[in-house]
Amino acid sequence: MSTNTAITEPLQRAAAELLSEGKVAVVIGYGMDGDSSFSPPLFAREPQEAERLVFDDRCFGNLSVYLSKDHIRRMGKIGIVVKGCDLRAVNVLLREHVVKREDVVLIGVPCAGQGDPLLGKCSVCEQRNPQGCDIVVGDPVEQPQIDAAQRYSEAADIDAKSIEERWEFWSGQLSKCIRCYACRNVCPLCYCKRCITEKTVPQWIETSAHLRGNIAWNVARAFHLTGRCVNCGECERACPMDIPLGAINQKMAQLMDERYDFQSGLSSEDKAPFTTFNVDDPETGIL
Amino acid sequence: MIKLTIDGQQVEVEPGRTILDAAKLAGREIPTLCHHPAVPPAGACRICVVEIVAGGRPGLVPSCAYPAQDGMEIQTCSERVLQSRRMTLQLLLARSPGSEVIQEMAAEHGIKEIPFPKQTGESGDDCIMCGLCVRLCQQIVGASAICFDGRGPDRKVSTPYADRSDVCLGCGACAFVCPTGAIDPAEYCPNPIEKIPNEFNCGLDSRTPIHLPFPQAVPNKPLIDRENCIRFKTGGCGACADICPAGAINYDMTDEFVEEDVGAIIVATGYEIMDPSVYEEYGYGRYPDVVTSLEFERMVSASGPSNGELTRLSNGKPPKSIVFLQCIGSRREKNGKPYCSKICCMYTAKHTILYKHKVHDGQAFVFFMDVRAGGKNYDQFVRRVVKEKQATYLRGRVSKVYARGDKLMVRGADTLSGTQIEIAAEMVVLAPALVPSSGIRDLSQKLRVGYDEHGFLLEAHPKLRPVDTNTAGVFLAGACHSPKDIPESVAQAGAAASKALGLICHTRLSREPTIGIVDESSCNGCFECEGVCAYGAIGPRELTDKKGNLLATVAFINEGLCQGCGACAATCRSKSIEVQGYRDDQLFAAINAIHR
Amino acid sequence: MNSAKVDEQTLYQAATGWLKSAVDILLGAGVEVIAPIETDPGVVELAAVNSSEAVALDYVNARLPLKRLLFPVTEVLLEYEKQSDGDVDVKSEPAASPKDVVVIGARPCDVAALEALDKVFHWDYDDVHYSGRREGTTLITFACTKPGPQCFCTSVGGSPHNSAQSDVLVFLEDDGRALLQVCSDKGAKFVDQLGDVAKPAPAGSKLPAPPEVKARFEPEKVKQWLDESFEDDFWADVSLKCLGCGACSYLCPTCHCFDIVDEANWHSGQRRRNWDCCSHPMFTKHASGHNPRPDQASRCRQRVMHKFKYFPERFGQIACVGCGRCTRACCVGQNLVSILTDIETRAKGGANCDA
Amino acid sequence: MIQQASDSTDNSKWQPRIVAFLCNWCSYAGADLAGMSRFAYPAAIKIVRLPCSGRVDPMFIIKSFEQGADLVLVSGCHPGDCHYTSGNYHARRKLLAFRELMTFLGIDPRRFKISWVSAAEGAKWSSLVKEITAEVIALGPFENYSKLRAGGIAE
Repeated sequence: MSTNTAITEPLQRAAAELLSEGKVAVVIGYGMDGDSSFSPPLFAREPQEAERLVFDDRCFGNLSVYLSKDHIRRMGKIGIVVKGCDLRAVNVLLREHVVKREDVVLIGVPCAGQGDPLLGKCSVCEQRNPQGCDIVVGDPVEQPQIDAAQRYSEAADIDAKSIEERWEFWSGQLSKCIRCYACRNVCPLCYCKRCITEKTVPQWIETSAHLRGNIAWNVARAFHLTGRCVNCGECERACPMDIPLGAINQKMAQLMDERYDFQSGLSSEDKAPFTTFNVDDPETGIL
Repeated sequence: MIKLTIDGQQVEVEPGRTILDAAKLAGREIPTLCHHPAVPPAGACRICVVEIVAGGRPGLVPSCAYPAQDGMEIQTCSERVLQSRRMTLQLLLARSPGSEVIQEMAAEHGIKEIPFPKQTGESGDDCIMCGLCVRLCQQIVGASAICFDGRGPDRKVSTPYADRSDVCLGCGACAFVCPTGAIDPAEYCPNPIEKIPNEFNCGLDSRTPIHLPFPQAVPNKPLIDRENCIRFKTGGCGACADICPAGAINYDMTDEFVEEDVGAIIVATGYEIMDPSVYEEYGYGRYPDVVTSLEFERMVSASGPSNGELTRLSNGKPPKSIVFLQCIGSRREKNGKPYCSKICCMYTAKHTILYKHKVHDGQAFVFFMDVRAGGKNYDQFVRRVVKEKQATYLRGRVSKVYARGDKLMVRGADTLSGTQIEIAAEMVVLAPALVPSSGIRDLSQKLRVGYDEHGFLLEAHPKLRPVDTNTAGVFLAGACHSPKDIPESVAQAGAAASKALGLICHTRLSREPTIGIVDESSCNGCFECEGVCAYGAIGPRELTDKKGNLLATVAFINEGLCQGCGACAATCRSKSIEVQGYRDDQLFAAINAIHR
Repeated sequence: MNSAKVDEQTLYQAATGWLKSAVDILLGAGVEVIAPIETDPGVVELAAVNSSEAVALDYVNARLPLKRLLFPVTEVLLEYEKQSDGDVDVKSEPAASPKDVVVIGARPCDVAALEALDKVFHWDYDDVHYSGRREGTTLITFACTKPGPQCFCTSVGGSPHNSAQSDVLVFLEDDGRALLQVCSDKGAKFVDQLGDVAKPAPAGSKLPAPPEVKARFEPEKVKQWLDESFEDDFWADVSLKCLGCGACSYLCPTCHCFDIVDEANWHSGQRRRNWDCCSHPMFTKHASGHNPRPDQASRCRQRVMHKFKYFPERFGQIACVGCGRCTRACCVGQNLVSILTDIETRAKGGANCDA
Repeated sequence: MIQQASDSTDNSKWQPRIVAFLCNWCSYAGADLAGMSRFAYPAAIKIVRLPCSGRVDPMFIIKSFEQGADLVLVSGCHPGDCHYTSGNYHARRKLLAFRELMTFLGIDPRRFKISWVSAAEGAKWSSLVKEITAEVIALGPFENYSKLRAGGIAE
């Protein structure tokens, strides 16, 4: 663990300035927590609280999840610390009218990657330097060229299996699911006022934690994120049962990339692949 | 206005008009050769001379070029005038002894012999050197492709250096105006002169760029074919606008999109016939005397290309024997259309009668599969044709049509007598299958009306709703729906009109209730539904509390625009949109019920 | 719960290899054996075993608590089916299988948590599903040797050597031998079954000293403050980062809330009981749409209040055994211990929380 | 459910069940035409009528499998012919993605078919149903799901 002072200090200054000038009501960032193995979210509401903001290589969380939370929005205008990858989620939220651009101040932090060793998603990160933020603190970091084939390596491991092996693998993994919905609740894009599992008439998804219900839930979750998921990996990080949810999301992202040349969250203007079409879209496999 | 007297008759003309114009108004005919109303006059041929007897400088003047003046007194047939014309005609006859126009005109003027030697061979041709074509090409067409060349006896109309002209458009206007038919633009034009085929007559004759689309067209007004009109090609000409007394021609008019808000649409796009040349065995396209029934229809029509005279296209003689072949492409599973084209049996029976009207001593044969004469008095009509020996009906199909000498040998089977038959015919008429108009698929996709594999539009129900389509407000009439004859088309058109009136005569629109509704309590307001709505039926709606504070912006479905497809419902992740009649709980129950 | 007070008569000594023998004997007797096994890399779960080979000994705690064996994530309460005559045939699921189960290797905190569950499930109504399983289960607990950094059992009245609810508490020794402390009749029966493998420990045998788990707060002080602080702003501050993901509750060995659902099709169905969680907004949402706990603050408060105020008031004990799973599982670093120490500070007149 | 579960395990009694979601304007009308034209096809197929293939939510398909479908078919208008202009284009993207998701999760993609059948294609409908019925008979009961039918957590 190492605090990145080149970012932390200007970050603290910028946050204190925003708060003292009244430009935002709260700055959502990362703070130090002695007990925790990572830097958890921190809400600075007074200029002096900005001193507790940090940026280091343990800032795993995607803070954009808070943008849709009522108790945070009620505070007023939000300043939020975003890494390049988090910004992709913010873009989706902007596109889906969850948050208005004028209601949020984006404080971008260049990020050379999180975790030691580097998280898988960070080693193939193509957004190390956030674009389009209101403020960027610290100097840009080097952006390595990423081969498109590297983007979806987690999915590739499972793709290599036969259909029976995959069933074996996933029925084992999904059997573990205890239906706590942590994956949903930490997902910045699962902001539904009423989740499909909570709709009881009709109850499309059985809420019991048996494989049948677990498949239905995980299929719905994956499908609702198709073309939207920015592969921040929070669902997998939150899963108390260590189910490799990221691989499913990655597979669907790969599909959207390959079929429709679409990567979610690169801009807030793009149309999501399921809200548009091309007359000559691929149609292999239709009778 | 200018007042003058012509042959004792008072006329009034506008200033600038010629004596010839005034004479026309007075109903006096003056012969002309070098005159054309669209071309500025030259007074070159001097056939149109008249005598000014008072009100001007007395003497002979060319009426086509001489302006009418107030108080003039004109004689068009005085002895002096006639003497002058006779002399002119004698000279013209000497120059162009072969010209029928000149011969006729000379005969009208009582000229039998001429005192001058008649020119023959190269030095004498039909050209009377009036220069009308040259003036036209320069001043009207604007091409200046032709001019006078040489002097004295060598003078002639030609191109510079007598080469093929680079600037000749091949428009043919020179030939059109030439009084003696002496000029052939093919001699000057660098490109082959293409005639514009007359579409209505199946290309059996040609038409001008400005033309009536077909007799009894509605509106019955000429139109200009931009592709071929000199005005549009070069900016020259404009003769039609000069001539049109009503000033109705406006070259600035362009095609335009006309948008109308309508409450109903009736599709009546009709049919076309399929091209029978795909069946090589019948020789269509290879032998000129193998024609389609539509071509035959035009050939025997009084308003057709041959003014109703039925002649063979190969040699211009009337066909003494004719064979009609039925079901060309119809009722043919392979390489054809499996359906019956329905109208051919009846029109062929009619054609045999028309043929006998044209060629009394001709012999007609009909090869048929079945005679399908279902309709009021139809069967009686066909039986009459057979009984009255208008035609010999042979049940069977033709395997081959081939040429032998100037005849077409039609080889076929007569399945009733069980014999092979070969008929030496002078004309063969094919009855090709009816197909929907080209472009029907584009139209149906625009109107969201289904079509079958052949392109015929689909009715909402084959028995119960044969005039409606599945798209509310769109109705079908005629052969766009299936092959139909006139009474059937008229009946369906009447029904479609009634259906349309029934729809639009109400002040309120009633419609299916199966449309989308939004659950505002759970809508996230992401508006992905808006993105998939093909009708623009979804928009934002602001929810406020009693004090007017904005609580949320949610989706709102306009029930007048929504068609109930449910794309929004499938896109809504929070399941906040339901399609009434296809609600989630209903579909859930349907899925459950399947597995009971 | 002090290991020094153990009656020496109940102490047995087991030789190296005792675990294998025990598993073999139990399996041979047709008993289902549950033991810690490594299911995913670095992850230990209590699960049925066929031999002692897979049993993991070096672990802090199982990912899911022991409660799931007695109170499963989902269980069928009854089944129903429409008959051809239109009547509905209802079948209650038989009370948990009569098969005997021996759980070897749960941690003392997980086992102690059953005390809270026993009280809930036998309170005003005897839950046959739970108690049937509970009766048939023998708990052979492994005393903790290496508590994790998030463990705080000593703050809530527990200890790494807590024998509460255990039938036998096992002290593993490095050389493969073990001391077995029999705590109940079931425990005695288990030791009997082992035969020669376990012999009474020589007189004067000493139990090892428990590893240190530092006490972090005093629950009584916490309750004092809770009694007066239902409306305190503290709850809003402390819950700011909580996403209500529920991982803490689902992994908690004492959390016992459930939801009952019917899963049915056209002709038949099941009524099931599934784990639920007070962190979820839906937990308290009424059919009318009204939610008495409308925000995360009130839900966070409920979780703390229930464990440290309501449950003690009703049952005389804290509904927390200090296993630390909630803190380990939280993806936003919400730390129950720091919340409780904050509360204690406030109780003592201090201020400011760590939001 | 108890009865059903035992049915599904008894292969001798097994009859394939195909659930078909058809759009109202093309495929449903095509199936109707097949009936009117007296084209016979296997009765294993059970039809749920929808306004448009664009109305199909993947949950319909999952629920059908849960309820015992051995094969699910979604059929709509040919591209370009949608009564609602673009519903089938949206369906095409979603349903093909859904099939990829199934494939990735190891849920046999051969159990989910997509087709375009127009209102004029009664004969195509008939032959399509024959074809997929033969295929599902060859595949046998959908074991992945029939095993899950009784429910219960995997320990």
